[in-house]
Amino acid sequence: MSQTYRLNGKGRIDRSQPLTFTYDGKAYTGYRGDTLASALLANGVKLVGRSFKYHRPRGIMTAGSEEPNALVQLGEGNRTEPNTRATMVELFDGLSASSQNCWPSVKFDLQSINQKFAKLFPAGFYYKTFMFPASWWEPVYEKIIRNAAGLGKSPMERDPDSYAQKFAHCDVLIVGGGPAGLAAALAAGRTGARVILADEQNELGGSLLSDDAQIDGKLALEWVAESLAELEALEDVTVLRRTTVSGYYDYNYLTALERVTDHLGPQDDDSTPRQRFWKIRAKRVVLAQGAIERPLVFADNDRPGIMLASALRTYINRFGVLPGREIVVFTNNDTAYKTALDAKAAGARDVTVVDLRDDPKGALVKAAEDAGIRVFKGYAVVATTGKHAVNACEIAKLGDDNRTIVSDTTALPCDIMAHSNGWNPTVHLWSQARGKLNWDEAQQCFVPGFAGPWKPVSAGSGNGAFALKDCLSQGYATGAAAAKAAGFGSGDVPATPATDDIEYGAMRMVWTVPGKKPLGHGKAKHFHDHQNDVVASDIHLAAREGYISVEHLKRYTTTGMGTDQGKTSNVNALAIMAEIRNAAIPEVGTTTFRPPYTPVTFGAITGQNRNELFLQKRTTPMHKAHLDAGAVFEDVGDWKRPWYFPKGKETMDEAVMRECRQVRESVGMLDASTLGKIDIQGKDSAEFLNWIYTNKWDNLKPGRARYGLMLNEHGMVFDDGVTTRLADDHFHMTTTTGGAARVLGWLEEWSQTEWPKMDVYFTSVTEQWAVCTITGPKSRALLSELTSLDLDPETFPFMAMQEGTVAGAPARVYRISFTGDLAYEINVPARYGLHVWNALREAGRKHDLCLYGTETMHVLRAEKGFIIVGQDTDGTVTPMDLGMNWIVSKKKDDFLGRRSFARSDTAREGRKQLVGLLTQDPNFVLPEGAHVVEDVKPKPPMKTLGHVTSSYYSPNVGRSIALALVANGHNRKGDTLSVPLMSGRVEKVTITDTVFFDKEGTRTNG
Amino acid sequence: MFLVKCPWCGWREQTEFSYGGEAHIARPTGTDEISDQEWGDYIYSRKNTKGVHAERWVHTQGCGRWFNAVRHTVTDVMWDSYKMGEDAPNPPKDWDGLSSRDELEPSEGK
Amino acid sequence: MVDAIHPGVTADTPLTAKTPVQIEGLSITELPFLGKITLRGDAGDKGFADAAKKVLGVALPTAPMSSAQKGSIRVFWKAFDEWLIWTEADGQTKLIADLRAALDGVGKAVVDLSDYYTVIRVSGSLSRDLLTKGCALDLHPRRFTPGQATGTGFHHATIFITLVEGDTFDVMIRWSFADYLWDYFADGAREWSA
Amino acid sequence: MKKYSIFAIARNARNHHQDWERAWRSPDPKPSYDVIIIGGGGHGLATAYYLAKECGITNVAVLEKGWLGGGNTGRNTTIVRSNYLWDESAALYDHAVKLWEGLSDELNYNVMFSQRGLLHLAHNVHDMQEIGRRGNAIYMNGIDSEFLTPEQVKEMVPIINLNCRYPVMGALLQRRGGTARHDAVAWGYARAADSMGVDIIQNCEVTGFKIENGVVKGVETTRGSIGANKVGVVAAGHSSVVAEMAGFRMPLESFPLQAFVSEPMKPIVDCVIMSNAIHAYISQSDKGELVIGGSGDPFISYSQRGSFDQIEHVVGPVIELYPIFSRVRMLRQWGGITDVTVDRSPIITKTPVDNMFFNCGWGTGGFKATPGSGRVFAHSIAQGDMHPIAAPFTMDRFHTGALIDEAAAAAVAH
Ligand SMILES: Cc1cc2nc3c(=O)[nH]c(=O)nc-3n(C[C@H](O)[C@H](O)[C@H](O)COP(=O)(O)OP(=O)(O)OC[C@H]3O[C@@H](n4cnc5c(N)ncnc54)[C@H](O)[C@@H]3O)c2cc1C
Ligand SMILES: NC(=O)c1ccc[n+]([C@@H]2O[C@H](COP(=O)([O-])OP(=O)(O)OC[C@H]3O[C@@H](n4cnc5c(N)ncnc54)[C@H](O)[C@@H]3O)[C@@H](O)[C@H]2O)c1
Ligand SMILES: Cc1cc2nc3c(=O)[nH]c(=O)nc-3n(C[C@H](O)[C@H](O)[C@H](O)COP(=O)(O)O)c2cc1C
Ligand SMILES: [Zn+2]
Repeated sequence: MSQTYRLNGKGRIDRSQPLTFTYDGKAYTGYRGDTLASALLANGVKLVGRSFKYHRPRGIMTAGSEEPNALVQLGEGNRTEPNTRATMVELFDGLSASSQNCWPSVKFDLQSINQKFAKLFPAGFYYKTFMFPASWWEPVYEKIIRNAAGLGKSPMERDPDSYAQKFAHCDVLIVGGGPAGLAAALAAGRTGARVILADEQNELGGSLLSDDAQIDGKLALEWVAESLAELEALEDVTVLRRTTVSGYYDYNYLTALERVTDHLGPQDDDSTPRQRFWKIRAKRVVLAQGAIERPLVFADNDRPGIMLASALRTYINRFGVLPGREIVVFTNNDTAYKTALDAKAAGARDVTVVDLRDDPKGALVKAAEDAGIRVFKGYAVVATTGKHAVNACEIAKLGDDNRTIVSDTTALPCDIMAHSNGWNPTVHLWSQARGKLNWDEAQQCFVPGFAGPWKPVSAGSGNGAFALKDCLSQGYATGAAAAKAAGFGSGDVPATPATDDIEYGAMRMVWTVPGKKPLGHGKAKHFHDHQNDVVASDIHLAAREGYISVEHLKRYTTTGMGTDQGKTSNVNALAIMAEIRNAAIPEVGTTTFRPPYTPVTFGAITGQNRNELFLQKRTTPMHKAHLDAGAVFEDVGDWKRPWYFPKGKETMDEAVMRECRQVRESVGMLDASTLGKIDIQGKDSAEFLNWIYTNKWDNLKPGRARYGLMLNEHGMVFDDGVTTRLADDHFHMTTTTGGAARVLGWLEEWSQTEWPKMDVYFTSVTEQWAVCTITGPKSRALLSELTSLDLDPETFPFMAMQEGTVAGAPARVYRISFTGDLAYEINVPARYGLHVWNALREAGRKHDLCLYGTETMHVLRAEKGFIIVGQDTDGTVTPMDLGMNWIVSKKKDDFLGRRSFARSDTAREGRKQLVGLLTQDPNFVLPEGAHVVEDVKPKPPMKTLGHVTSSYYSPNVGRSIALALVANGHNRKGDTLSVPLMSGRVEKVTITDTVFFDKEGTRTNG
Repeated sequence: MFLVKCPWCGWREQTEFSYGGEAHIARPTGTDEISDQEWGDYIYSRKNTKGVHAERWVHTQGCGRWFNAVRHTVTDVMWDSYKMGEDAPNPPKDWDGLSSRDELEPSEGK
Repeated sequence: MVDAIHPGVTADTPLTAKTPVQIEGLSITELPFLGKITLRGDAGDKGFADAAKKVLGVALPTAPMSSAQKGSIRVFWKAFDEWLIWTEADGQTKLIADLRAALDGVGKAVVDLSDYYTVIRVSGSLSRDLLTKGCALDLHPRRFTPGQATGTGFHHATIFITLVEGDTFDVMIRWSFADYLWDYFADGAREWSA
Repeated sequence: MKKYSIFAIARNARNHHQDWERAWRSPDPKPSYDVIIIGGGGHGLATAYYLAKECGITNVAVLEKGWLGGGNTGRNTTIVRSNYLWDESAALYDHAVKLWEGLSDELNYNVMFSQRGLLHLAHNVHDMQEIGRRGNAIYMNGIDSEFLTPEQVKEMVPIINLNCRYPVMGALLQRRGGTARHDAVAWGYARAADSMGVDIIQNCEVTGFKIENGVVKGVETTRGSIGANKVGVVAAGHSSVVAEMAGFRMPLESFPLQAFVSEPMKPIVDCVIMSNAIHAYISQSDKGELVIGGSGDPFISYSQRGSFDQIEHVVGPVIELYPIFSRVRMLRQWGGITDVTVDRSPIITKTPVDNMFFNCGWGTGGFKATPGSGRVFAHSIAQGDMHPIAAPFTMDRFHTGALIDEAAAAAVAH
């Protein structure tokens, strides 16, 4: 038996495309054009889930994205998705879904026991309990809470699908493709403006898809079809279906999620993105989002089969499903009568309207009565019954005070109940855009008020204009105005076609419909937030306890914090609070609307920026050679640098020890291309460097290089490097790898903002040059085989630069050294980097050349006591702290950071200073980060003097070596201190100076 | 994601720029003469204005030039920007922070 | 750097190993080894402007985001005092020498960036769809016209982009980001390659 | 104050929960107070509580311009830890953690402090050096700290992708770290302070000060002027605005910081995980939503929203570290205004105006300090002199150079 509740010949589903799907393991059929919700209802499935807190049976409440109840786990395995709204899932063949938040099954859910104890779980109960004994909180109580937490289950595998992002620009963005949005798009599109029209449904037309309204004497849907045809023919109009505008950010930046293949089901491969995340910069925005029907808050209003009146109407008209036979419509307004009429016309056995109003006068009321529909006037539904779905409601006459019932109750059997408490314009995006809201007293809803800085306009029922005629006219007007504001068209507004609107009578506002017992007494529950199980009595409790601000109310009761963000509940909640406080509704105010409008897939926000494309891997021109040589790489900033080059089965330690020895014995080669390089030109270059570095630069001769330290204005070291004077007005600066961008920014900032008159220009040339550093006693011999340069130390001394060729490529060769051994940094245009590297490697064979990586570089420089900024310094270290007073010029009046030296703390004796450390056990390598103390205590806390910044085993020194920042370290040379480790070991150390190898510095000349 | 107006390249995504903090803070001259207090204020003390704020930006990904701008720090609307060394184009006293100068004085814009 | 380049010296670009993308509506190729030079100076200084024009054959463009072209030389406005010059592959050595000679005393800086960057050409009817997957600029033909050029962002990369004509864009990218950008493009093209 | 417990709930259930008393009164302001606290966030409320509880000063008002806890207290990612680098910071934050450990009991309000453990991931050699140093520093201060291998990380967080763009090389674990229920902290302090006589006054914005001869005498508010012998300002993102009213500046800048949550799911993340190189931090609340944060916008703003690109900058890393969340959805994003100092350490200080004290600069990380901050601030106000734990954090450090630079130590060149 399938689709028992499907109506013959009605609806916009495609009956030629039957589809099979499973729900909770059971197979059903539906049609292309169905949502999962409409297909379930067609099959008579009403119970689809369990509520969050009480595990009450829940069904389908709406037909749109505002759905709070019908959340299902969609799909399986790597494609499973929790909390999917059945009302927004388009049916596809093979779809599988299951209920969530229930165990073992949705029909028999063990945790529904919670209902029995509901009285013990009023709002905020957890703040008052679970405190005794305190030690039980995490192991016992929190475990229980967490077991109950959450709704659906996270996928546990990698997502097989791909996602895309798209930046778009338009003159006018229109959100919502109902009559208002379509009219706006027509008016704007005809001006030639670039228009994007986005609607979250699969079809345009908005509420007209569920309606039989007429435009110009024809079915409105014909007007929709014509309008669409016109729009799609306009070159600069883009119509986006299945696209939810999720966020409205500053300067009319709106995000939208387009579901590209979701309605088709899983795809064979991931070449087509599953979803596309749009980032739209619009000149003007028209919001035509429509309105969301407001539920009535009455006793046990949450049983499956109880739904919004407009939802029922949508199921009947748009999906051709009449999900019940005996229907009660409960309303405070006229619009629900349309539902009653349509249900009747669709063949419902019995349709009854329960109208809160004593004397409703609208034309539709009369029409209903004429159609033979029973109407109870001045009545309220005061109870509902039914275990897994509603089977009856009880009604009674409502007192004038809106709070009491003044008659006996009458039971009305029903298998579907529809209800309506009026409409709330969808003002979410308006509010996200900093727009203000006004309270419309006549229509009892918030409507867009003052527009914020980005000046959106609102049209249609989203603007509180509920008549079709007004939707159309506002659509045309706002579309034309928006286009004009964006520079298109004259602002002339197309004429509004004729419509068949009916006058509606006034509403009767009963924010809490009384039940048979006073609120909070007895078992009945008046839900306003169905998803988070928040009931009217919770609002009373919150008010009683002082949580009367709407923001406290929200947080104390969790109302509006579910996946639906309170689309159906918020206004009811604050209206109830207003009643309790005896305040006007706008005085209570709304909570803050925040993006996204409906939840957005993380994968879509990420788009292509994942896996290999998550973040660039910067590599040098020699990268291929490193791969071939079996390098292990280190991440330095975004760069991949060779860390070490293991041979055979060597461990890292073994490889590094070998590299360290071999460099000092023969020659080693390092790829130093990642060092930051900045070309500096201009007459004032030297003067500028005088400001930037601590030492003097005007006396450096062309062709010569010098080491410099850069300080921030706090007087702390933040970068270092060697800079070479190429000509009087031309320098080549090098920086640390990680500091390259920062240093360039630093130079530009000072030159452009503080000293704009200085004649000095900076250009990053980092990647222009590939750099092969060769170092070790045989480096001169190696280089001499490949170069035209005269390498005689007399003509090419230490700290000099020469231009020539190396391995046939044009090169700048710098004789500078970070190892303390003879060294050449060979810079060639990047295109020759690989060639020159290979040539040196080839020629190096007979010189016993070894390739080495950053780790060996670090050991070798530590042997010489050379610092690494960021390792031996941390932004709190001055040059003096490093023992580098020699580099701080006393002759210059000023340089950046200098003044800070004189501050009391910076000038203080006993600051942490860089020293060498030698362990008592020469084979023991201290862990970096270990702390140095004077007095060892049996256990912490212990007063520390500082920490180990660098620590290695040095094969060249034949023991372990370390650098450390130690309080008053420079005066402690020779002292013995201790390093207590987390393992419990305490190592004695002697303070030394920072140079461990070749103290005389004779090796630089080879 | 607001827009920033580069005096040369025009309105661009804020992400193309880097923020440089409060504008018009000159580095003190004669730093040896000033007190620790004055020096500290120069490095650390900022107006941090809630409202109309003159600040520095650099068009990092575009032309690379530094400039100044006046922005409302509550709405993030940028009134206008101006080149280094120019006087601030101050918005009217009663500026509500809701519209940029280009919107209010379209002829002057661009 | 006037030494002749040795024969047998091999040269690479960061995209040497990549295969061009050629699908219906989209072509992605590298323009390897274009000469690329940064020129700094004061456009208001007649001596400078004239000297530059003499060497380049075309006046330095002074409108933001504009460019000028003469034969194989393209000159882009980069900032009010900065221009980016492209010339034919390997043409930079001579052009730099000429510029240095002509601008001596009037120019502020001439820097060879031929290897700092490479250029990727993206063309075809889908080129805008591809580029807007990561570039926030408005590339609509009414808003970004042939010859216009600017620096901007593409996710983690900074790019310099110009519309050559119609649907053909040239995108300049730093050597160490070229691989990332290329892979991003190639991945982005997959949705049309089926 | 009637005590909360399961028995109280059961008792009240019988009477349909009609008899609960207000958690705090909403009195009109008195003409004057011994101490006025400006700012009804967690820190301000805690200050009032400890003034009343430990310093014997109960004639106290907390003035809040909006609703209690509506500032950063109501918008933070609730991470609590004390594994800070410098001794001064460790002392302050661990003082707070120790108070957290007994807080629910002390306040008779379950703040759901959950010591589920907090991991700092290290993704490169530099990170390893950083956690190595910090782990040892913390250990030497007598605070719990452990290093984990990647395998141990995987055991704690089975869903993590160790081989991400920057592979996980190790981690620093503080088991005593975790999260707490942010709103409950404000409410619990408010209720307890109120019960000792503190007036908690909402919708009362301070608009100016009465200052005579350099001594503060009272405040101007949207609800009239109120006298005070002493004033403690705890206004977080708005500290500069309040300081300006008093005629001086605070070395602060206010930056937007955002956070967001996913839809609620059955718990699968059982600790807090932070990562600097791949910038995102994440935990899962007792309600089931993933609570996620990252870095802030790089410009000052009082807009309490922030830019979407910052959200993208965090979602990307989350997917990189936890690829299984790709199909999970973002439910809500929001922003706060963080008052940031250059050394990323707070300012707890006397000011150029006598009897006026400031407690600010907590920036992106002060929630965890709430009890400790309130307590040392209360004692400092009561004594008229800084509490020893607070003493290093005065504003003088910006002139002497004695910064407590938590920022420099974490983010540096290589
Ligand atoms: C997104 C985000 C994530 C964070 N994550 C963490 C985290 O994981 N862990 C952590 O430890 N910290 C975190 N923080 C920081 C933490 O939230 C704050 O440091 C802390 O909450 C500050 O508390 P507070 O009481 O000082 O400030 P607030 O809670 O901001 O209170 C200040 C109060 O002062 C009021 N006020 C201001 N001006 C006036 C006036 N003129 N008159 C009257 N009242 C006034 C404000 O309305 C506000 O309520 C985060 C912050 C943000 C924004
Ligand atoms: N009280 C009443 O009588 C009453 C109430 C409501 C609606 N109506 C009728 O409904 C129609 C209203 O027309 P309308 O154009 O104002 O609204 P509409 O409901 O017809 O269309 C709004 C459209 O906006 C879309 N939408 C909403 N938020 C979106 C988002 N964030 N992203 C993308 N799309 C989004 C919806 O899917 C919908 O299609 C009229 O015919 C009116 O008479 C009447
Ligand atoms: C730790 C934490 C968890 C949150 N969880 C949720 C949630 O589950 N659902 C929700 O709607 N909002 C949640 N929020 C966000 C709040 O709704 C709100 O956005 C935040 O408190 C900022 O306030 P505002 O948006 O009203 O300005 C959470 C906030 C925090 C700080
Ligand atoms: Zn620019």
